[in-house]
Formats: sequence, C-alpha cells, structure tokens
Amino acid sequence: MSAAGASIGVITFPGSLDDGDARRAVRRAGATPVALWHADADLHGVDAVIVPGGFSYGDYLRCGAIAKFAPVMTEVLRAAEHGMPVLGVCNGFQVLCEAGLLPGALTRNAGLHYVCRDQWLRAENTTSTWTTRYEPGAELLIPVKHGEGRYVAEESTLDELEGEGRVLFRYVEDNPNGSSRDIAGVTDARGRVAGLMPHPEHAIDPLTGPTDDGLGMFLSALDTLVPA
Amino acid sequence: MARVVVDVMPKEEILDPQGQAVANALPRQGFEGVSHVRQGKHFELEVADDVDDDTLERIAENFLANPVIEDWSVRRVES
Amino acid sequence: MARVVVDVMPKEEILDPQGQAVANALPRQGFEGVSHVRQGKHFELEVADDVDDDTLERIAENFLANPVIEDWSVRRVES
Amino acid sequence: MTETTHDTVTSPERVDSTEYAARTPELAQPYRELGLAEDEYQRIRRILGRRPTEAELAMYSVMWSEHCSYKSSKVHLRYFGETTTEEMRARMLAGIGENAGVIDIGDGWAVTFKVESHNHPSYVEPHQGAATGVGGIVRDIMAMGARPVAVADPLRFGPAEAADTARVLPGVVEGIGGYGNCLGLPNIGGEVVFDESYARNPLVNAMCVGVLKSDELQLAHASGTGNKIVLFGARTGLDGIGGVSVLASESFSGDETGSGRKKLPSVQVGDPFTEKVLIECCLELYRSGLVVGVQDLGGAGLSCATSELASAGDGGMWIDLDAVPLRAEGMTPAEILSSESQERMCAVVRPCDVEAFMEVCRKWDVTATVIGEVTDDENLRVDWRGERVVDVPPRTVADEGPVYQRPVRRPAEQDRLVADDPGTLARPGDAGELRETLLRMAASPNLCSREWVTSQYDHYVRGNTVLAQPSDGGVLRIDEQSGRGIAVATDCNARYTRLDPYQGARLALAEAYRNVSVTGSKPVAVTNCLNFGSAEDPGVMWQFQQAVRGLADGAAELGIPVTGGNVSFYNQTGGDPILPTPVVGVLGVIDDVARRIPTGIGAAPGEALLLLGETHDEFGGSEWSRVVHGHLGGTPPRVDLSREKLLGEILALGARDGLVSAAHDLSEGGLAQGLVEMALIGETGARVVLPEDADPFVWLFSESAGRAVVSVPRGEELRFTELCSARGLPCTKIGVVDTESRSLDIQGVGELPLTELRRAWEGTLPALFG
Ligand SMILES: Nc1ncnc2c1ncn2[C@@H]1O[C@H](COP(=O)(O)OP(=O)(O)O)[C@@H](O)[C@H]1O
Ligand SMILES: [Mg+2]
Repeated sequence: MSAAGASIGVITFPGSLDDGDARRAVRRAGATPVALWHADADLHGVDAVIVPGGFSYGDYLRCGAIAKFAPVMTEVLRAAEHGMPVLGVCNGFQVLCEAGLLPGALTRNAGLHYVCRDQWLRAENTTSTWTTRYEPGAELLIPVKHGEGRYVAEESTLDELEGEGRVLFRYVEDNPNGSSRDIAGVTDARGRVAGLMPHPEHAIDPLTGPTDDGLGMFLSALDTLVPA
Repeated sequence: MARVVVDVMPKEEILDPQGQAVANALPRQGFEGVSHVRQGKHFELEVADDVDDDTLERIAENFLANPVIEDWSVRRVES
Repeated sequence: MARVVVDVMPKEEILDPQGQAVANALPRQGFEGVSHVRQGKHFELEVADDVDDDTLERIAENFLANPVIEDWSVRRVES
Repeated sequence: MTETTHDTVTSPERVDSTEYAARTPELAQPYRELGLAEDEYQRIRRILGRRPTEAELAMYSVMWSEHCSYKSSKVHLRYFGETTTEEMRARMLAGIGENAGVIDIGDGWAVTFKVESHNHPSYVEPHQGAATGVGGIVRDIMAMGARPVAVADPLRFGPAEAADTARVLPGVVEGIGGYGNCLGLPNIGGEVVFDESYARNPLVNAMCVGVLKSDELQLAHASGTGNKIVLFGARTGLDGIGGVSVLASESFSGDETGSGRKKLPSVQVGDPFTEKVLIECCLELYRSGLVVGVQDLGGAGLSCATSELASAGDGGMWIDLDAVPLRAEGMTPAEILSSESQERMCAVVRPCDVEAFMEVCRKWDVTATVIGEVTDDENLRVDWRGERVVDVPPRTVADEGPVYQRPVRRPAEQDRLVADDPGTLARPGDAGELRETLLRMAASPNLCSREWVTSQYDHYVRGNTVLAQPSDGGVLRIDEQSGRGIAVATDCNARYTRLDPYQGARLALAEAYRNVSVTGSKPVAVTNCLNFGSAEDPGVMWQFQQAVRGLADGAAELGIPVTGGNVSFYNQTGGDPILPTPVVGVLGVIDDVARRIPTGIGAAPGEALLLLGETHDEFGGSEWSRVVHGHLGGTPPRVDLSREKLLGEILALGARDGLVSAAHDLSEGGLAQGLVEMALIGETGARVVLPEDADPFVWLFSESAGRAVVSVPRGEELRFTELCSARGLPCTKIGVVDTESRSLDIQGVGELPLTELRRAWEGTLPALFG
C-alpha cells in the first residue's frame, strides 16, 4: 500500500487520447499521476513515465514518428538511460520504438482494418518492472484498439528478444494484427522500459473495461518505485 | 516482366494533412528550408510484358488512385 | 527552389499487406498479368537551393523513413 | 467548356463591389446555376435595392438552400414547438433553433446531442464524406460549449450483395472510424440497414453527444460593439465550393491546363488531428472565459457563421476577408465566403481578451486570426482588397429566407400497398422449417452481427463507456464520483414508415425509447434526422408531414421533448425516393451506471427468461416478410406509447433494485432474433418453452412493439412478476437460462448449438466485405 508517494508522469502530445485513462489507472493503482506536456523539456520529478495511446500529431507520417522529436521525449530518453521505468501503450509503444528505446517497429495490421476488441494475452515475462504482479503464463483479457499494431523486427532481433525473455505478452488464440510470433509487447534489456499494443489502462474496472486484468501493470511498477 | 511505378498524389487543391504534418515537423527537428511537402503513395508493380499502357492506366485509375481526390502518374522503369 | 522526391518502400522481407491486397484484387476485376505489387510512400518536397544532398539524406533517413522496416530513395527533379 | 450566359466580374483587375453592383443593375447573374429560383433572386434584389454582388449572391444562394434554410420543412417543423408543453420543456436548456439541443441531467450536468446527415458526399467519396460528416457534427456540439464525449452512426446502404455497396460501405466505415477514433470519441451506437432504395443514395447520419456544466452553455451570437471576430482552426481552401465556382471567371482561376476551377470536386478532405486539437483548444478557451459567442463552420462556411452570428446578435458585423488565412492562391471573395474547409470555428471575443485568446491558440498550435468585429449598426459588411463586397441585413440571409408550403398529397398507390397484406404469405409449418427460418434470418444482412463494422470503432477511449455495441443503447458514465450517466440509441424502421409514415415515426421513437429503457436508463429527450426524397414530390411531402406529426405527437405522449434535428431532402435517384427514413435518437439518464442492464444472459444459472409485453400476429414490414418473401405491404405493428412508457418504468425499477440481470428489446426479427442475440452476446445457452396455446411462428417472428425479454435472478422472480402484474404489464415466463448448456433449445423448434448460431450470425458481413 501507501505508494501515494510515488508519482507517475503521463505525457500528453497533441493528439494523445488515452492520457486521461492512463492517469486514472495510475490513480486507481494508488500513485499520483502527473500530466506532462509534450513541449516541456521537464519531467517534474516523476518516478516513472507513461507514453499513452492516441494519434500523436495525427500519426500522419508514421505512427509515433513525429512525437519522438518532442522536447519531453529528449528528457524521457535521458531518464530511461538512468533506469527510470517507462511504459508505452499503443501509440506510446510506437513512439518508444521510433525513438529507439525499444527494438522493432509497428506496422499496418495485416487485416488492413483498425481493430477494437477484447483480446486474450499471455504473460510471458513476469520480471520486468511492469509485470511482476503477474504469474508466468497467466492469461489476461485486455482491449486492443489500433490500425497499426503489427510488430515486426529482424529475425535476429526477434530471436534475441525470445532468448533474453524480453517478450512481455503474446496474443493468445487469435492474433489481431499479424504480429511476428504473436508478440503483443516487449521490454528493453534491463526490463525497465516496456511497450505493448493492448491497453492495460482500459482494463482496470469491469464496469468500463472487459476486466481489471490491466491494473497489475501499474501495481507492478509501484512495487519497484516504493519497495515494501 | 516489366517494372512499373505508379505515383498517386492528393490533388493540388485538396487538403493534404499528411504532407502538412511533415512540413510542420521538419523545422522543429532543425531542418530549415523545406517550404512545402505533399505526401502520396508509391506503387511498384511487376507486370507481364503483354500488359499494355492502356491497361496500366486503367489499373491506376480504378485501383491505385481515387480519381475524386487524387492525381496519378504511371511510368515503366527498366529493371 | 528545388523539387525533391523521396520514395519510401517497405523492405523486401517485410510483409506488405496493402500491396498484397491490391495484387489479389486485380485478377478478380479482370486485370491479369500483374504478378507483384508493393505499396509505399511518395513525398514531394520544395526545398531552398541551399539545402544540400546530405541534409536531404538525413531528412529521409531520420524522419521520412523508418530504417528498421523501410528503404528509401531521394532524388532531385527539375521543376 | 461550359456555355456561360452570365457575365463574370471578379477578376484580377476588377472586384464586384457593392458600388459596382449598384452601377450595373442589368448585369446577368448565374442565380439559377447557384440553385436560386427566379423569384428568390428577385427578392434578393428587392432586399438590397440593387443586384447582389457575386459575394452576396454566393452567400444568399448557399444560405437559402434547402439544407441551410429549411425552406420546405419549416412549416412542418413548427409542429414540434406547438406540441411541446411547458412541462416537457422543464429540463431543456436549449432547443430547436440552437446548434444542438441541451438537456439538464441533474447534479449540475447538462448533455447536448444531435444527428446530422452527410448522405450525398458519402456516396461520391465514401471515406471522406463520412469522415467530414463526423467532423461537422462534432463542431456543432462544441459550439454549444460542450466537450464531445461520444459518437454514433445510423447508416443505410443498398443491397448488401451489390457491387457498389462493397465500394460504399467499407469506405464509410473507415471514414467514420478514422475520424472518430482519431478524435478520441468512443462510438457507442448506430445502425446498419440494407435496402434496395438506398442503392445510389446511402444514408450516412452521424450523432454526437457532448457534456457540459449546466451553467457553461455557449450560445451562438455576436454581441457587444467592438468585440472581435476570430476565425480559428484550419486554413480556408477551395474545398466544397464546386457550386460556387460558376462565379469565377476563367481568366481568374483557370490553371495552366485551362481546365479552370469548374472541375473542382465538391469533396472536402477531413483532418481529424486538427479537429482534435481544435476541440482541446476550444475547451480551454471556454474554461478561461475568453469567448462571448461561438459558431462552428460547417456547410456554407463563413457565409453561414458570420450571418448567423450577426443575425442572432444585437448589432452588425464587419469582416475583412483579406485577413482570412488561405490555403489556395487567388481565391475570390465568393469562394472564401462559401468554402467548406473543415476544422474551423469562429468566435466573438472581447478586445481585452484577444491576446489571451491567441495565447491559448498558440499553445495548441491552432491558427487564429482576427477577421472583423461587431459593429453598432444593423448590417453585415464584408471588405476585400479595400472594396466592399457584401453589405446586407444579416437576418435576410440567415433567418428570413424563403419559406414554402409545398404541395402535399397522399400517393394513390398507398392504398394498394396497405392492402397487400402479408397474411397471405406462406409460413413455416414444422419444427424443421422454423429452425431453418430462424437460422436464415439470423444470417440475413439486416439482422446479422454488426461486429465487422463496430470493431473498427474505438468504444473504449475516455474510459467511461459502460455499454456499447452490441447493446440496445450505448451507456456512458458522465460523473466518475456519483456514477451518473446517460444512454443513447438511434432507430428507424423505414419499411414501417413506408407503409404508414405517421405510425412509422412513432414506431421509430418507440424503439429508440425502448432501447434506452432496456439499459435501465430513463429516456428524457429526442432528436432526429429526417431523411426523405424530393421536397418537390407531393407524395414525399406527405410522408414527411405525417412523420413529423407522428414523431411530435409521440414525443408529447411520452412527455419528452424533441430538442432538435436535421432534415435531409432530395435523397433519391431519378424519380425514385428512398424509403422515408426519420431516424430518431433518444437520450436517457441513469443515476448510477453500475446499475445498467447488459444485453447478454448468463449472470447466474437458472435465471428466468420473461417476455414483457404482448405478441400479436403482426408481419407488415417485418424482416421475415423481406428475407423470406421479398415482400413489403400491409400495416406496420401497432404502437402503444403508454405501454412503452410503462415498460420503461418497470425496467428502470428493475435496474435500480437489481431485479434484472439482462434485458433486450424485441424489434426486427422478433423474439427469435432477440433470444439468439441474448445467448450469443452472453455466450450462454437457454431453454425456451412457449405458452401452450401460442402459435410458435407468430411468437417467434412477429415484430409487435412494446416488448422486451428480461433475465431475472431466481430469488427475484416473484418480486419482479408481482411488480409487472401490479402495474398491468403483461409478463410471460418463456424459459430459463442454462449456464451449463452450449445451445439455445426452443421447444417446437429444436436445439440450436451456439456455435451454429454464431456461424450464421457472425459470418455474413465478413464474407461480404472482407
Ligand atoms: N453503424 C453502427 N455504428 C455503431 N454501432 C452500431 C452500428 N450499427 C449497429 N450498431 C450497434 O450494433 C448493435 C445492434 O444494432 P441493431 O440491431 O440495429 O440494434 P437495435 O435493433 O437494438 O436497434 C447496437 O449496439 C447498435 O448500436
Ligand atoms: Mg434493440
């Protein structure tokens, strides 16, 4: 409990959409959400950062391609280097890949349609900052909603990710976007920076989401930020 | 086998939010001097030698471009 | 003012569902002989005369294309 | 090259100023090409005491169009006002005549909602047409001072198998999704209906719902002499001015190829990112108290915004067109005034606030420009390059347009249609035929799952969606603390309306009302989008008049006001109008969204399935008669609105006291379809036994109104049935929920495995559209 001391920043780019939802999830997990503005090169002393979903700058060129140059991202890159936990969800995942914090890229869904649906995932890595609350192999039901979520990377990169246990989640049953090896999310080598296409912040309360299976990601991070 | 390139661009008078987004973002990254950007699509086709120009034109018009809002150009390239 | 064209294409080994969808649709509409289609992006830039090739290359590599998944080509065209 | 019978004036060398117009009264003007009738044109000349300038002519012609002036519908729409009592008005903060109706929902919250059509543009360019339809309705909602919080999209297409539907439908869905998803507005409802009559005239109606504090209402008016007019958002380009381009001289606008602007597409391209930023910017401007009045730019662009703001205000207005930020070169005043470039808003701002206003716009990277000011005289004046190009009384443009009493005649063929009773159609006899009919109906385009469409829409964003597709009504949480929320549903069965436009409109209202009720919410207000054929066809005008009366009378019976709406005439191909399609939207309120009732069964084993309401042999306009016999004739189901009201009250009580764990209204496809959906959505089987004396065909497929199926927890069955009998609502136990079983077992029909039902219900649209 009493992680209220921890504060987690949520970036708002022009075109961010799930920033309010991410802040709500942080609050529900028991931490203090801090709104971070794309144009401020300042993280306001937060302990972790979430790059939320949406269509930053319209995503007109390529998802996340413009956002990676925002002043706030320079700070995020610096902080991540020093070990600050960073989570990218959906568009945030795209931004982190574009910015080089995570390997690979997210491309147009194989089915060519935007997909919004409840999706089963399997927790593969349960040691990263963002996933310690899950049992290995646990299955979670969490919404996906994206048009460009097909994870691709060089075969050698994929092998490396698998070998180092850096695949966070995999789609179970039905892969919604054609991702390589059913990958839904990955982490960096230190397990601090994580990105995934599904939206844990939309699965924190069965009233407004399919389940509360996503809350564990925020609670996991708090465990690290405020050691019991 | 011939290689054919079709470029499809938003018509001049039509709003091009994609190109605009790129043009606006460049100066923020320290790239000055780019005054105007338009973004369209680029297709590369491999076609049998007996496909004539007329057919290519129809493929471009009916499939690759949306003539209501886009212009297109077709050209054969040596491969 | 110079006109510059940048074409960005998905790398050969990367699945291109859009190009594939076009390729699959063509025979259904009676267009035979197109064996392969890839779809990418086409940018037309107007740039000041003092923007050199090196800068253009950096704009393409760092911004217009994502080198993880895409190849690109830059060329100046006379306008 | 088109033949020109008129003279063009504006060119690089000459401006068609008011002064020049006064000197050249004899100059021929292309008013017909602009859609004005001879007497309308003469009336403009009388108003101005001279010929209009080109800019004025452009302005009057768009503002006096059917779309903007409601000239054919006005005389009928008055009936809404006449039938709205003071009591019905009690919760209404803004009503017909404002950009959108506003309803007080309690606890200091207000909700605004409205539907708009974007039918024709969506046929020409499905993706962009539909996208800009969403953009337009969202700006309407913003202009009320509200934050848009959800969208819904009632859609109509030609036959599902038609080649052109494969062009139109996917594009429309992509456009609505692409725009709405990018704005971060959850899509919480809509309709997808296929019918031959929409083959070359699809209907793309878009609804937006907004929320505001009840004391934050913004009204569109320009008051306060000296206040500045600020145009903000996207730049103005040559979008959607196809019609007005007859005013441009070739020399002025022709490009090198000589094609000129006459070939300009009247298509607008949407930029949802710009709109998203515009929303956030507007909301910050409102919060900071920097706006005196605000108006969105939609159809008719600046012509509409300036004349409506000025007309509703207490003074005049002066506009400097040279200040308008343009996207295209060489635009004429008429073009600037008529451009329908998207993602623009217009605000009235106190001079002392202009700098702060601009600061907020800079923060959001929104282009904003002072383009004029409120003046202390009467007229709307527009200058361009130092010359006056418009000088008109704004009311004559915005409010005092022509009004027509179009001829109304009940078509002779109506009797024949009504006489063609479906009672003579062959009905399924044995269990095998009933089973086959049920499966065939479940897979038919109008009854099958809409998932192919709705999975392309984000319904989670903003984190307040409590019910969305597939649910009869969409439910949204408004207040996170109290749990207060709203429900919306849109409906219309145009086949019923074709058979009887008066009853058809009442049935549409009844269904939307019921769809809100089954979520456990209390319906409080109505909006509409009236899609009809040509206003110059007396038969169509009869349909229209009857539908308006039916809807207004129905709303009065239910005691909830019609707060606004939209009229779309001329939906026809050649002489064939679409089925009369008065889409009705109903808004409801729920005190605590945690109490909402879902559609799917399966909450607990052994729950009772109860059918509320009465089932009669009613097949006129039914889906069965269409799917099986391709038939349309007879009379639509009877509608009893006091019964709908009672049903709503019982459902609201049931939701409040936890007596109901699932509910689904019965409409197209009847009980059979309702049961299929409740089982598939809940992924739970059930055993159904119809009453001894029931004709299974009638019970399963009749579309009698005023009915719903509810699932009631075991321990509450008695309490619930007693509640119904005490209030006089017929209630029949028709089965039990079986959480162990994986099939829907209907006595007299047989066992229907859920997998088989699912294949039928879910396979259709993916097979058609990929
Ligand atoms: N175009 C659409 N956009 C969003 N939701 C839709 C659309 N069409 C249908 N739906 C949703 O699918 C579900 C089933 O639709 P429908 O059968 O028309 O409902 P009903 O018969 O209860 O009015 C509802 O939740 C409805 O809101
Ligand atoms: Mg319903």
